[in-house]
Amino acid sequence: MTELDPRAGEQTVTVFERSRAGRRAFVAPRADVPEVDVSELLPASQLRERPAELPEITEPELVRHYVTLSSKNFHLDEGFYPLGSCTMKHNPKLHERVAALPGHARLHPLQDPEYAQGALELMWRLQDALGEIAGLPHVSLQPSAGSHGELAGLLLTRAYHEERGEHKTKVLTPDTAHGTNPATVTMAGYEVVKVGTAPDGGVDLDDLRAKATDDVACLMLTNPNTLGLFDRNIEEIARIVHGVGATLYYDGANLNAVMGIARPGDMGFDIVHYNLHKTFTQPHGGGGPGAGPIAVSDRIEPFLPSPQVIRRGGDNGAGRFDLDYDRPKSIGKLRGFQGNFGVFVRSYAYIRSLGGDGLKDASQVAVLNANYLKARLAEEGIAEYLPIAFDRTCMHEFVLSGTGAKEKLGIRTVDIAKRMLDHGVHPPTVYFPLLVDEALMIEPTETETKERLDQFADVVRAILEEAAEDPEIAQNAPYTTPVRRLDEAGAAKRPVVRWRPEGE
Amino acid sequence: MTELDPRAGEQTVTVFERSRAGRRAFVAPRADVPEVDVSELLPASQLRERPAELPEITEPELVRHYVTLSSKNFHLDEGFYPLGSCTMKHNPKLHERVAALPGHARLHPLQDPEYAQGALELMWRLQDALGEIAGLPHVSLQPSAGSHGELAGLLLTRAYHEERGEHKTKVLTPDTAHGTNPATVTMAGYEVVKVGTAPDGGVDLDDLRAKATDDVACLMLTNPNTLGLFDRNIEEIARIVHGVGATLYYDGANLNAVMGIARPGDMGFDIVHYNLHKTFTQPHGGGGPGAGPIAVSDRIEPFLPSPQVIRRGGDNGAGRFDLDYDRPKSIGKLRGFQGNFGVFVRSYAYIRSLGGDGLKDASQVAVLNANYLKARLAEEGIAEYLPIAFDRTCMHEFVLSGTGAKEKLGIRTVDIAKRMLDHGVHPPTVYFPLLVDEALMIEPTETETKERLDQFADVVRAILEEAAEDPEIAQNAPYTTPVRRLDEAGAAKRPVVRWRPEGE
Amino acid sequence: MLGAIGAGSLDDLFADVPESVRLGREIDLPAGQSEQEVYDYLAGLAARNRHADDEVTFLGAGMYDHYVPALIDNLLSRSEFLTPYTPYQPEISQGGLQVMFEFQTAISELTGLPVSNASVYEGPSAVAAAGYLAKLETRRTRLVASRGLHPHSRAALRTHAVGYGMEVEEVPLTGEGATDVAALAAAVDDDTAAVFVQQPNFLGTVEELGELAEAGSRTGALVVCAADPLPLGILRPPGEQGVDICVGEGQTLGNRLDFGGPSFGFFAAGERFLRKMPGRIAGETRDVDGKRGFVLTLQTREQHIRREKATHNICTAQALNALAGVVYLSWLGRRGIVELAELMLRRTHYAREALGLEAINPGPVVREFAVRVPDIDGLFERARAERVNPGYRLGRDYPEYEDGLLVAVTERRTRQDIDRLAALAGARTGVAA
Amino acid sequence: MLGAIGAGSLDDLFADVPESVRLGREIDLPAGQSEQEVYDYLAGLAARNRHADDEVTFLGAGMYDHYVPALIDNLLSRSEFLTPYTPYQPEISQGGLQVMFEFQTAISELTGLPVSNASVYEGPSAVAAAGYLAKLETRRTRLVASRGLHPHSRAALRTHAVGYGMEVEEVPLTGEGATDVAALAAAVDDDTAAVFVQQPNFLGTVEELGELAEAGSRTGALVVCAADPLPLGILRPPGEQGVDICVGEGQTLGNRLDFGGPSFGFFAAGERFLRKMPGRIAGETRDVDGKRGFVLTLQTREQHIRREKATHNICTAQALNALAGVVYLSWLGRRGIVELAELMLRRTHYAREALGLEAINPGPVVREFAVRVPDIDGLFERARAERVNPGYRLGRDYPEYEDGLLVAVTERRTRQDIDRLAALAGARTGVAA
Ligand SMILES: Cc1ncc(COP(=O)(O)O)c(C=O)c1O
Ligand SMILES: Cc1ncc(COP(=O)(O)O)c(C=O)c1O
Repeated sequence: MTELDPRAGEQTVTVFERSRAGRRAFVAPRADVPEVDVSELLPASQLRERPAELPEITEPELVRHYVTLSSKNFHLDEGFYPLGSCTMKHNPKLHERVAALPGHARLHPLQDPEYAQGALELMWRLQDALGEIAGLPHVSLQPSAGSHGELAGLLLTRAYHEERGEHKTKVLTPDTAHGTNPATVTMAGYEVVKVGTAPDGGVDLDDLRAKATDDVACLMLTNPNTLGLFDRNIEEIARIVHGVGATLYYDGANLNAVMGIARPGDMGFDIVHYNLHKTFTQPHGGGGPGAGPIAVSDRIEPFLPSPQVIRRGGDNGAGRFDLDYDRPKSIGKLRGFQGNFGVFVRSYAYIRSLGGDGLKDASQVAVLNANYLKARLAEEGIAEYLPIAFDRTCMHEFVLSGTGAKEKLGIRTVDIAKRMLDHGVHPPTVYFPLLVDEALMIEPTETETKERLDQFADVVRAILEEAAEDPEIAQNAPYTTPVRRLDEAGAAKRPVVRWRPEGE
Repeated sequence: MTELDPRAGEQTVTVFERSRAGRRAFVAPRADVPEVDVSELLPASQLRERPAELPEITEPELVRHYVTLSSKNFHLDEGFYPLGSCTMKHNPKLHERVAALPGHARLHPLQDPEYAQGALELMWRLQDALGEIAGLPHVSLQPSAGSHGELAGLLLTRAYHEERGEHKTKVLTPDTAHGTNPATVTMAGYEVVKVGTAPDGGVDLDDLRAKATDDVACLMLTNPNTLGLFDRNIEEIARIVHGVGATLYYDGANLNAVMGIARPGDMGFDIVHYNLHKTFTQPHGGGGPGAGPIAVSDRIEPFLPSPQVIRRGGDNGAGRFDLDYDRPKSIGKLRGFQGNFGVFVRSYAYIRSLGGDGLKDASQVAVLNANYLKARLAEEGIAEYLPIAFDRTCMHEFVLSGTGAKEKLGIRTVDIAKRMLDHGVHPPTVYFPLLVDEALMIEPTETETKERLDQFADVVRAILEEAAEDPEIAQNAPYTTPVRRLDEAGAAKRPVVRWRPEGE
Repeated sequence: MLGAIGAGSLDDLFADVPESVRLGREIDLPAGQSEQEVYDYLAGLAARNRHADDEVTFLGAGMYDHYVPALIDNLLSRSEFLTPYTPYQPEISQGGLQVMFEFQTAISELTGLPVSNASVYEGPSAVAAAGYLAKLETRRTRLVASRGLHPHSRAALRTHAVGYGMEVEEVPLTGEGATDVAALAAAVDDDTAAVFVQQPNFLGTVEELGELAEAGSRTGALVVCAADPLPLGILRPPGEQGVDICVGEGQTLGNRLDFGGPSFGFFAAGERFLRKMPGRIAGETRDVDGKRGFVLTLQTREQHIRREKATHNICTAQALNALAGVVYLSWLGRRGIVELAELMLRRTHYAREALGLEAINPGPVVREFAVRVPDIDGLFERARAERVNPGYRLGRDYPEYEDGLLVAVTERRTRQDIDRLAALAGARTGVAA
Repeated sequence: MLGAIGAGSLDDLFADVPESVRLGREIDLPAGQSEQEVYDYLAGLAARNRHADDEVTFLGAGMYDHYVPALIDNLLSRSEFLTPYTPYQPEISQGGLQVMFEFQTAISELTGLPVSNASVYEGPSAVAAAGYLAKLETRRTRLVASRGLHPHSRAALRTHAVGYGMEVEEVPLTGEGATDVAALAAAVDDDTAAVFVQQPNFLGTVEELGELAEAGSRTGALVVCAADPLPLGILRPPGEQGVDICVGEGQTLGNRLDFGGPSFGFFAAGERFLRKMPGRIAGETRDVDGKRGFVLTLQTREQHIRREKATHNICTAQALNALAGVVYLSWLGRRGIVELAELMLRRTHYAREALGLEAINPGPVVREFAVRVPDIDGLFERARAERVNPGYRLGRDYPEYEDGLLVAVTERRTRQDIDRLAALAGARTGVAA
């Protein structure tokens, strides 16, 4: 067909290349103040000499440019997106509507609290709900995403220990941990110490005991962990960690498995972050925005970031909501203003829509869907090539290993992933966790139907069968996408990270 | 590539086929009144026996279904759409924003005028602006689209003549007229009499004189006409028509050519309809909605539909806007309420954005673009196959004939159109006007850039060159579309106009 | 570009326009404005309207304050649905065409009639279109309409009927606010092309549709029923009760109020009318590769093919609004529409009782009911001051109900809202649960 | 489905969760609600906020009331942009990746620095990220920040610096509200990793950036400039004046106020920092067929590859907000950004004169300026009663400006608005045109 497609060879162009001198979309409002010459108002030293080379383009062409670009994206509203660890659940369209209400979207962050009571009440109620869900009483909504929450958690840990006159230098992370965990440890000024994984996929308790020394400030853990497994020894882990005076930090990226079932606070965690953009539905947005609120126990509370949203006075709606800056022990501000409020609106809409039992349902179905898909992928014709890494009942996600396919079929996990693109499903997270060879990390979420799960299993089977006949098909996939395999090595070797006009 | 595309054979399914018992998107609000049994409230005779078989589907799957469907549409925000007579101009996104303001979108049509002053003022100002643009003082916004405006026009003509005791039975339409014109004539209870076209593409004056008899109620005309030509004899035409006591009706579908240049009222027209969805930017919507306001001269005014939007009292903003139902000679209501208000908001936003000179600019550029594209298509290698039907300076559109291509290359206009689909441009209107053999009616509009026009010319050339080598390529086109040529004859012979469950 | 054309100036391009008809001045309108300024200006106008979130409204009478789910806004804003025109090229219009097909299916399910078109302008002009079909079909000259038919529908029918040369006669309502069956039977004769009724009728009365159809079709007239599609979720479909054509206003299906439009009308009928229907119809077919697809079908009915012999002159219709309709119906779903209609039904009856006023239509009602309000001016004054809109005053359209108030109830009006109106209307208390 | 799994019940699936940590009760939250009810509830909360259309606001101090063109809403609502995650699979993410590349180009143009990443969280944490880069680059221990840097940026810098073990020292402003060059020069020493200034600074003062950079880099410290990207349309780019890293808050570029977020931060720097930048970076490349395409590049900087050796821990960032940013900049275009910035510039100076109050920063200002208001409480009382918001009170952050008011002016504040504020502030008249 390619030979009959006159557009097959078409090259993409950037918006800058669409620029034509003299065109415009923007029209300036009427100049209603004296048109004083700019040079009278600005010092010559600070005057720009030539305009920034932004595109000159009409509105219709601008719209077309971005509409056309957009159509080159695969997206959740198009199909199945089982990207492990990312909880690609459906974001109800209601959330976009309520976030866009002028009372939310057009509210200035420094508006006097007297005139922002609705916003502060929403934040207060969200804090309350999140605290109840995690089983930890004090919540700060400020961190901008999960990794920001992690950083907050370690800064809190540091402040906590410092107040007690304890100087600790190490933070433990399991070898299954997400990359943000060790990266955060370094940014927070600690040294990373890796803890091993036991044959059942949980924390290796012996290794933990060995490494849990007095200079350990914290253990960062997600439970269920990145293998999708609930660590049965969580109470023992908490005992060990607390035994050396360290904090136990909960990476909440996997909270979607356990809402209404078990709470981090009840497991012994001191500090939790939530990825609102995972568990509590955000639109994903191509990689954000999100928010990473944290919840903490009483002993950590004094150190929470400033300001905190509080309710003063009467209990039953009679109270007045306010921002409390009077937090002498606070670690301070992590960012500007009060956090990603627009994200809070959506997540709170979600919590109100589902209610307590709805959240539990969500977790149950997330786990059901994962186990169903795991079962489908454990069928003959698949499991030989893609064995499950740790064969237990999983929680909301599970990890397969592509070793069988590599050895028996000559195709790697990357090839399977690329061939999935032709089938119109998004590949799982690949090559993570590092512990599993040729890993495929699959998280279907609760908003998917059985048909979608079955279709995915069929796709996996078809790819493997096809590879048994001709591995090159997968090795050279994809074929039907706007571009095919890209030269990533070249891109990194000779980085071109901005467009430049010809000749520049 | 098809053999490597695992989705090549995929069949589309309707939303009904996606239904699975027990699923749902909608959740009912809390029942807060007594749950009386329905059978106590409704007579058994009027109780539905089995539910309507609407789909059972979750929100995410519902969104995916329609998002996926949508991506099978070509659309104006994707590319060039020179559909003659349809004025596919860009609809600024601002228009959607202002139409969606709750004060507009959530306003009940029967709201007491006292509480709808903003809406009535907007309508009043739109009437005023439209009247000024067409040069006719009295405007009714009520008709729902152009053809509804035409019907209104003929009903007004009838009322006007009846009041004068004149009984007329015929309406003249040129042979170039759009299909709605003759269809309207019949619906309005008149007989159609066709008037011929002169060699220069205008009305054949001799034929008109011969047919303009005393029993003629009206001549319906668009100027420029559907050939894209301005009728130089318009004044003489008006004289002839008025000479027999008939009204002269202006089909405003082509008003985009002459705003600020010449006004139908000044040309002698008595009644005009506007296609707001052509000249005054609407989002097109897949075939609507639109609106077809009419403007009339003083003598027709008494008969305008009811109610009319009026301003009572003071001139300078001091006035109060109202709906006037007290119109004893009115032809009555054409539809419910006051018309397509949401359409009015958009068109009024457009008029305010452009202003008087901006509207004139728009017409000038529309005409410039058409003539430029005409010139590009008159180049060697194209003109031999697609000669221009009437070779004069055109207005906002022009018509080519595909006879050359048919004779010399063996491909018909339909083949050229279908091959255009592979090139990512929308074909022109084809096989209209009827007068021109194998017609291609091309209207680029003023919101297109020179690059788009050039690209279109290149596409036409490429198709013709390709056909010179192998006409079958065009004859079997398209190749790259979600479906290829469809069996339209079969569809009409054995009509399947709704989905039915298997076995029904 | 002028160079390529061979023109010296823009003016040259307009040489065909005789000097004597040229405007010769600028259009007399305010100067153009920036996006921001136009937005501010129109937002200022909009702020002077009291919209359905600014008050507790019981206003209905043909358009209703239903909750429109957010996904509709999202889907309708997609350029792919928002910016194409009529799907003349089916290969690149399968989205729009399949939507039409699905829409037709949903309307067919609700009305109980086998064929539906893909939309007409709106409700009352759909009624008028049915009149035109009746004329084409029967070649008779009279139309008979119940006074239970929306006043706007009767008005539009009259206006259009003048064109196609027919008279419209009205049949009164009974003392219970239902169409008088005997009077209907008496009104039809051999010249009657069609009878028109509405379900529920304008007062909210659930009509005995089967009896009306029987009486109305006595002499071979077509039976046309205008219906609100939402209550059809629980009401026996017109198609099961002898109705030939069911038309209606689609605003209640996921469309905005928009001060009256755009919304959509629907038009469903018996199989035998298929080739006489107005407007676009999508049909299923196959492409050259055997792939399922959809096309505009039976176009030989339409103006662009049949011109003066077309079955209607409609061209641009309401595709985008009809899309909202079918998405809304899919959102509600098979069970949801029943739940929603039942909620409306119960609240309607609750409200009628709560108000404690003399009912004009004391029998079964759904979504709306009419009462006599002794001091109706006083009620409006009190209520409006409190930002409550009691409903529609019947006086203008029905002199016989001078003090009549038509009260509409949707899923947006809670019991609390209803009790508030009842209190304003002077009811002693609400109704016991 | 349970059958296929071989589980008897949903509970079986949670067998790994020890009884002792099970919740054993329902989550204590209100019951779930329908879409309509949640909408009504949240709309009710929203109505209790006084938003930027409810008053004439001169509030800025880091986020500004700019007009966001309608096309941004439309594009951002497209599922194709709204619902994918980070473009890990470039073949099906070219839309998002190219947007990043275009964003980087636009930021690079504005800042005059050759490399930009594809966004960080927001302004103040971008400042903190620059501090971390300075630490990685210089291995020094001190950071020096002008008091002209946004108080939130200074606070975030301090908070983060505790983590990476650095101290932050502040440099005062002159009596004219500009960074004290001499004090800056004096503050840097061989331990100084970076100096931080802001353009325009928090008070709206246009800083002498070149002089600051020269003084600040005296001992080899990196020069970090936080900038508002909109005035950069007319201001000399930081990259041309010795600045190493330019970061900032992107809300002013087509993003909503959103009570403070989400917006985006940007991060641009000299070529030599490319492999130390935080966050995602898109790079241009070719596919196997030679087709132009884009990928996430230099990922060896990032946490998912480099883990504890990563240059930052950021993962989820602000792709959607950055999209709004680049669409906004393209909408403004090459000339539009100049026109807009000049309009702001003129209105800012007009407003300062119109107010007729003692200026804290009497020199060149853009978009914002600070004045002393003798009876500032009184002004706020009078103004708020009339739905005018005079601006930001400096007292909390700057005890030295206890009676200080920071007044922000955008293209949305007309001369009429400004004159109104002036009248409230007791100015005799407006300024002559
Ligand atoms: C297990 C885990 N932890 C932490 C993170 C970091 O969260 P964020 O992307 O919100 O910074 C992620 C995100 O992918 C994750 O999957
Ligand atoms: C010349 C002409 N007249 C009339 C019409 C009918 O207008 P509408 O589609 O608005 O009913 C059209 C629409 O295509 C047209 O092109």
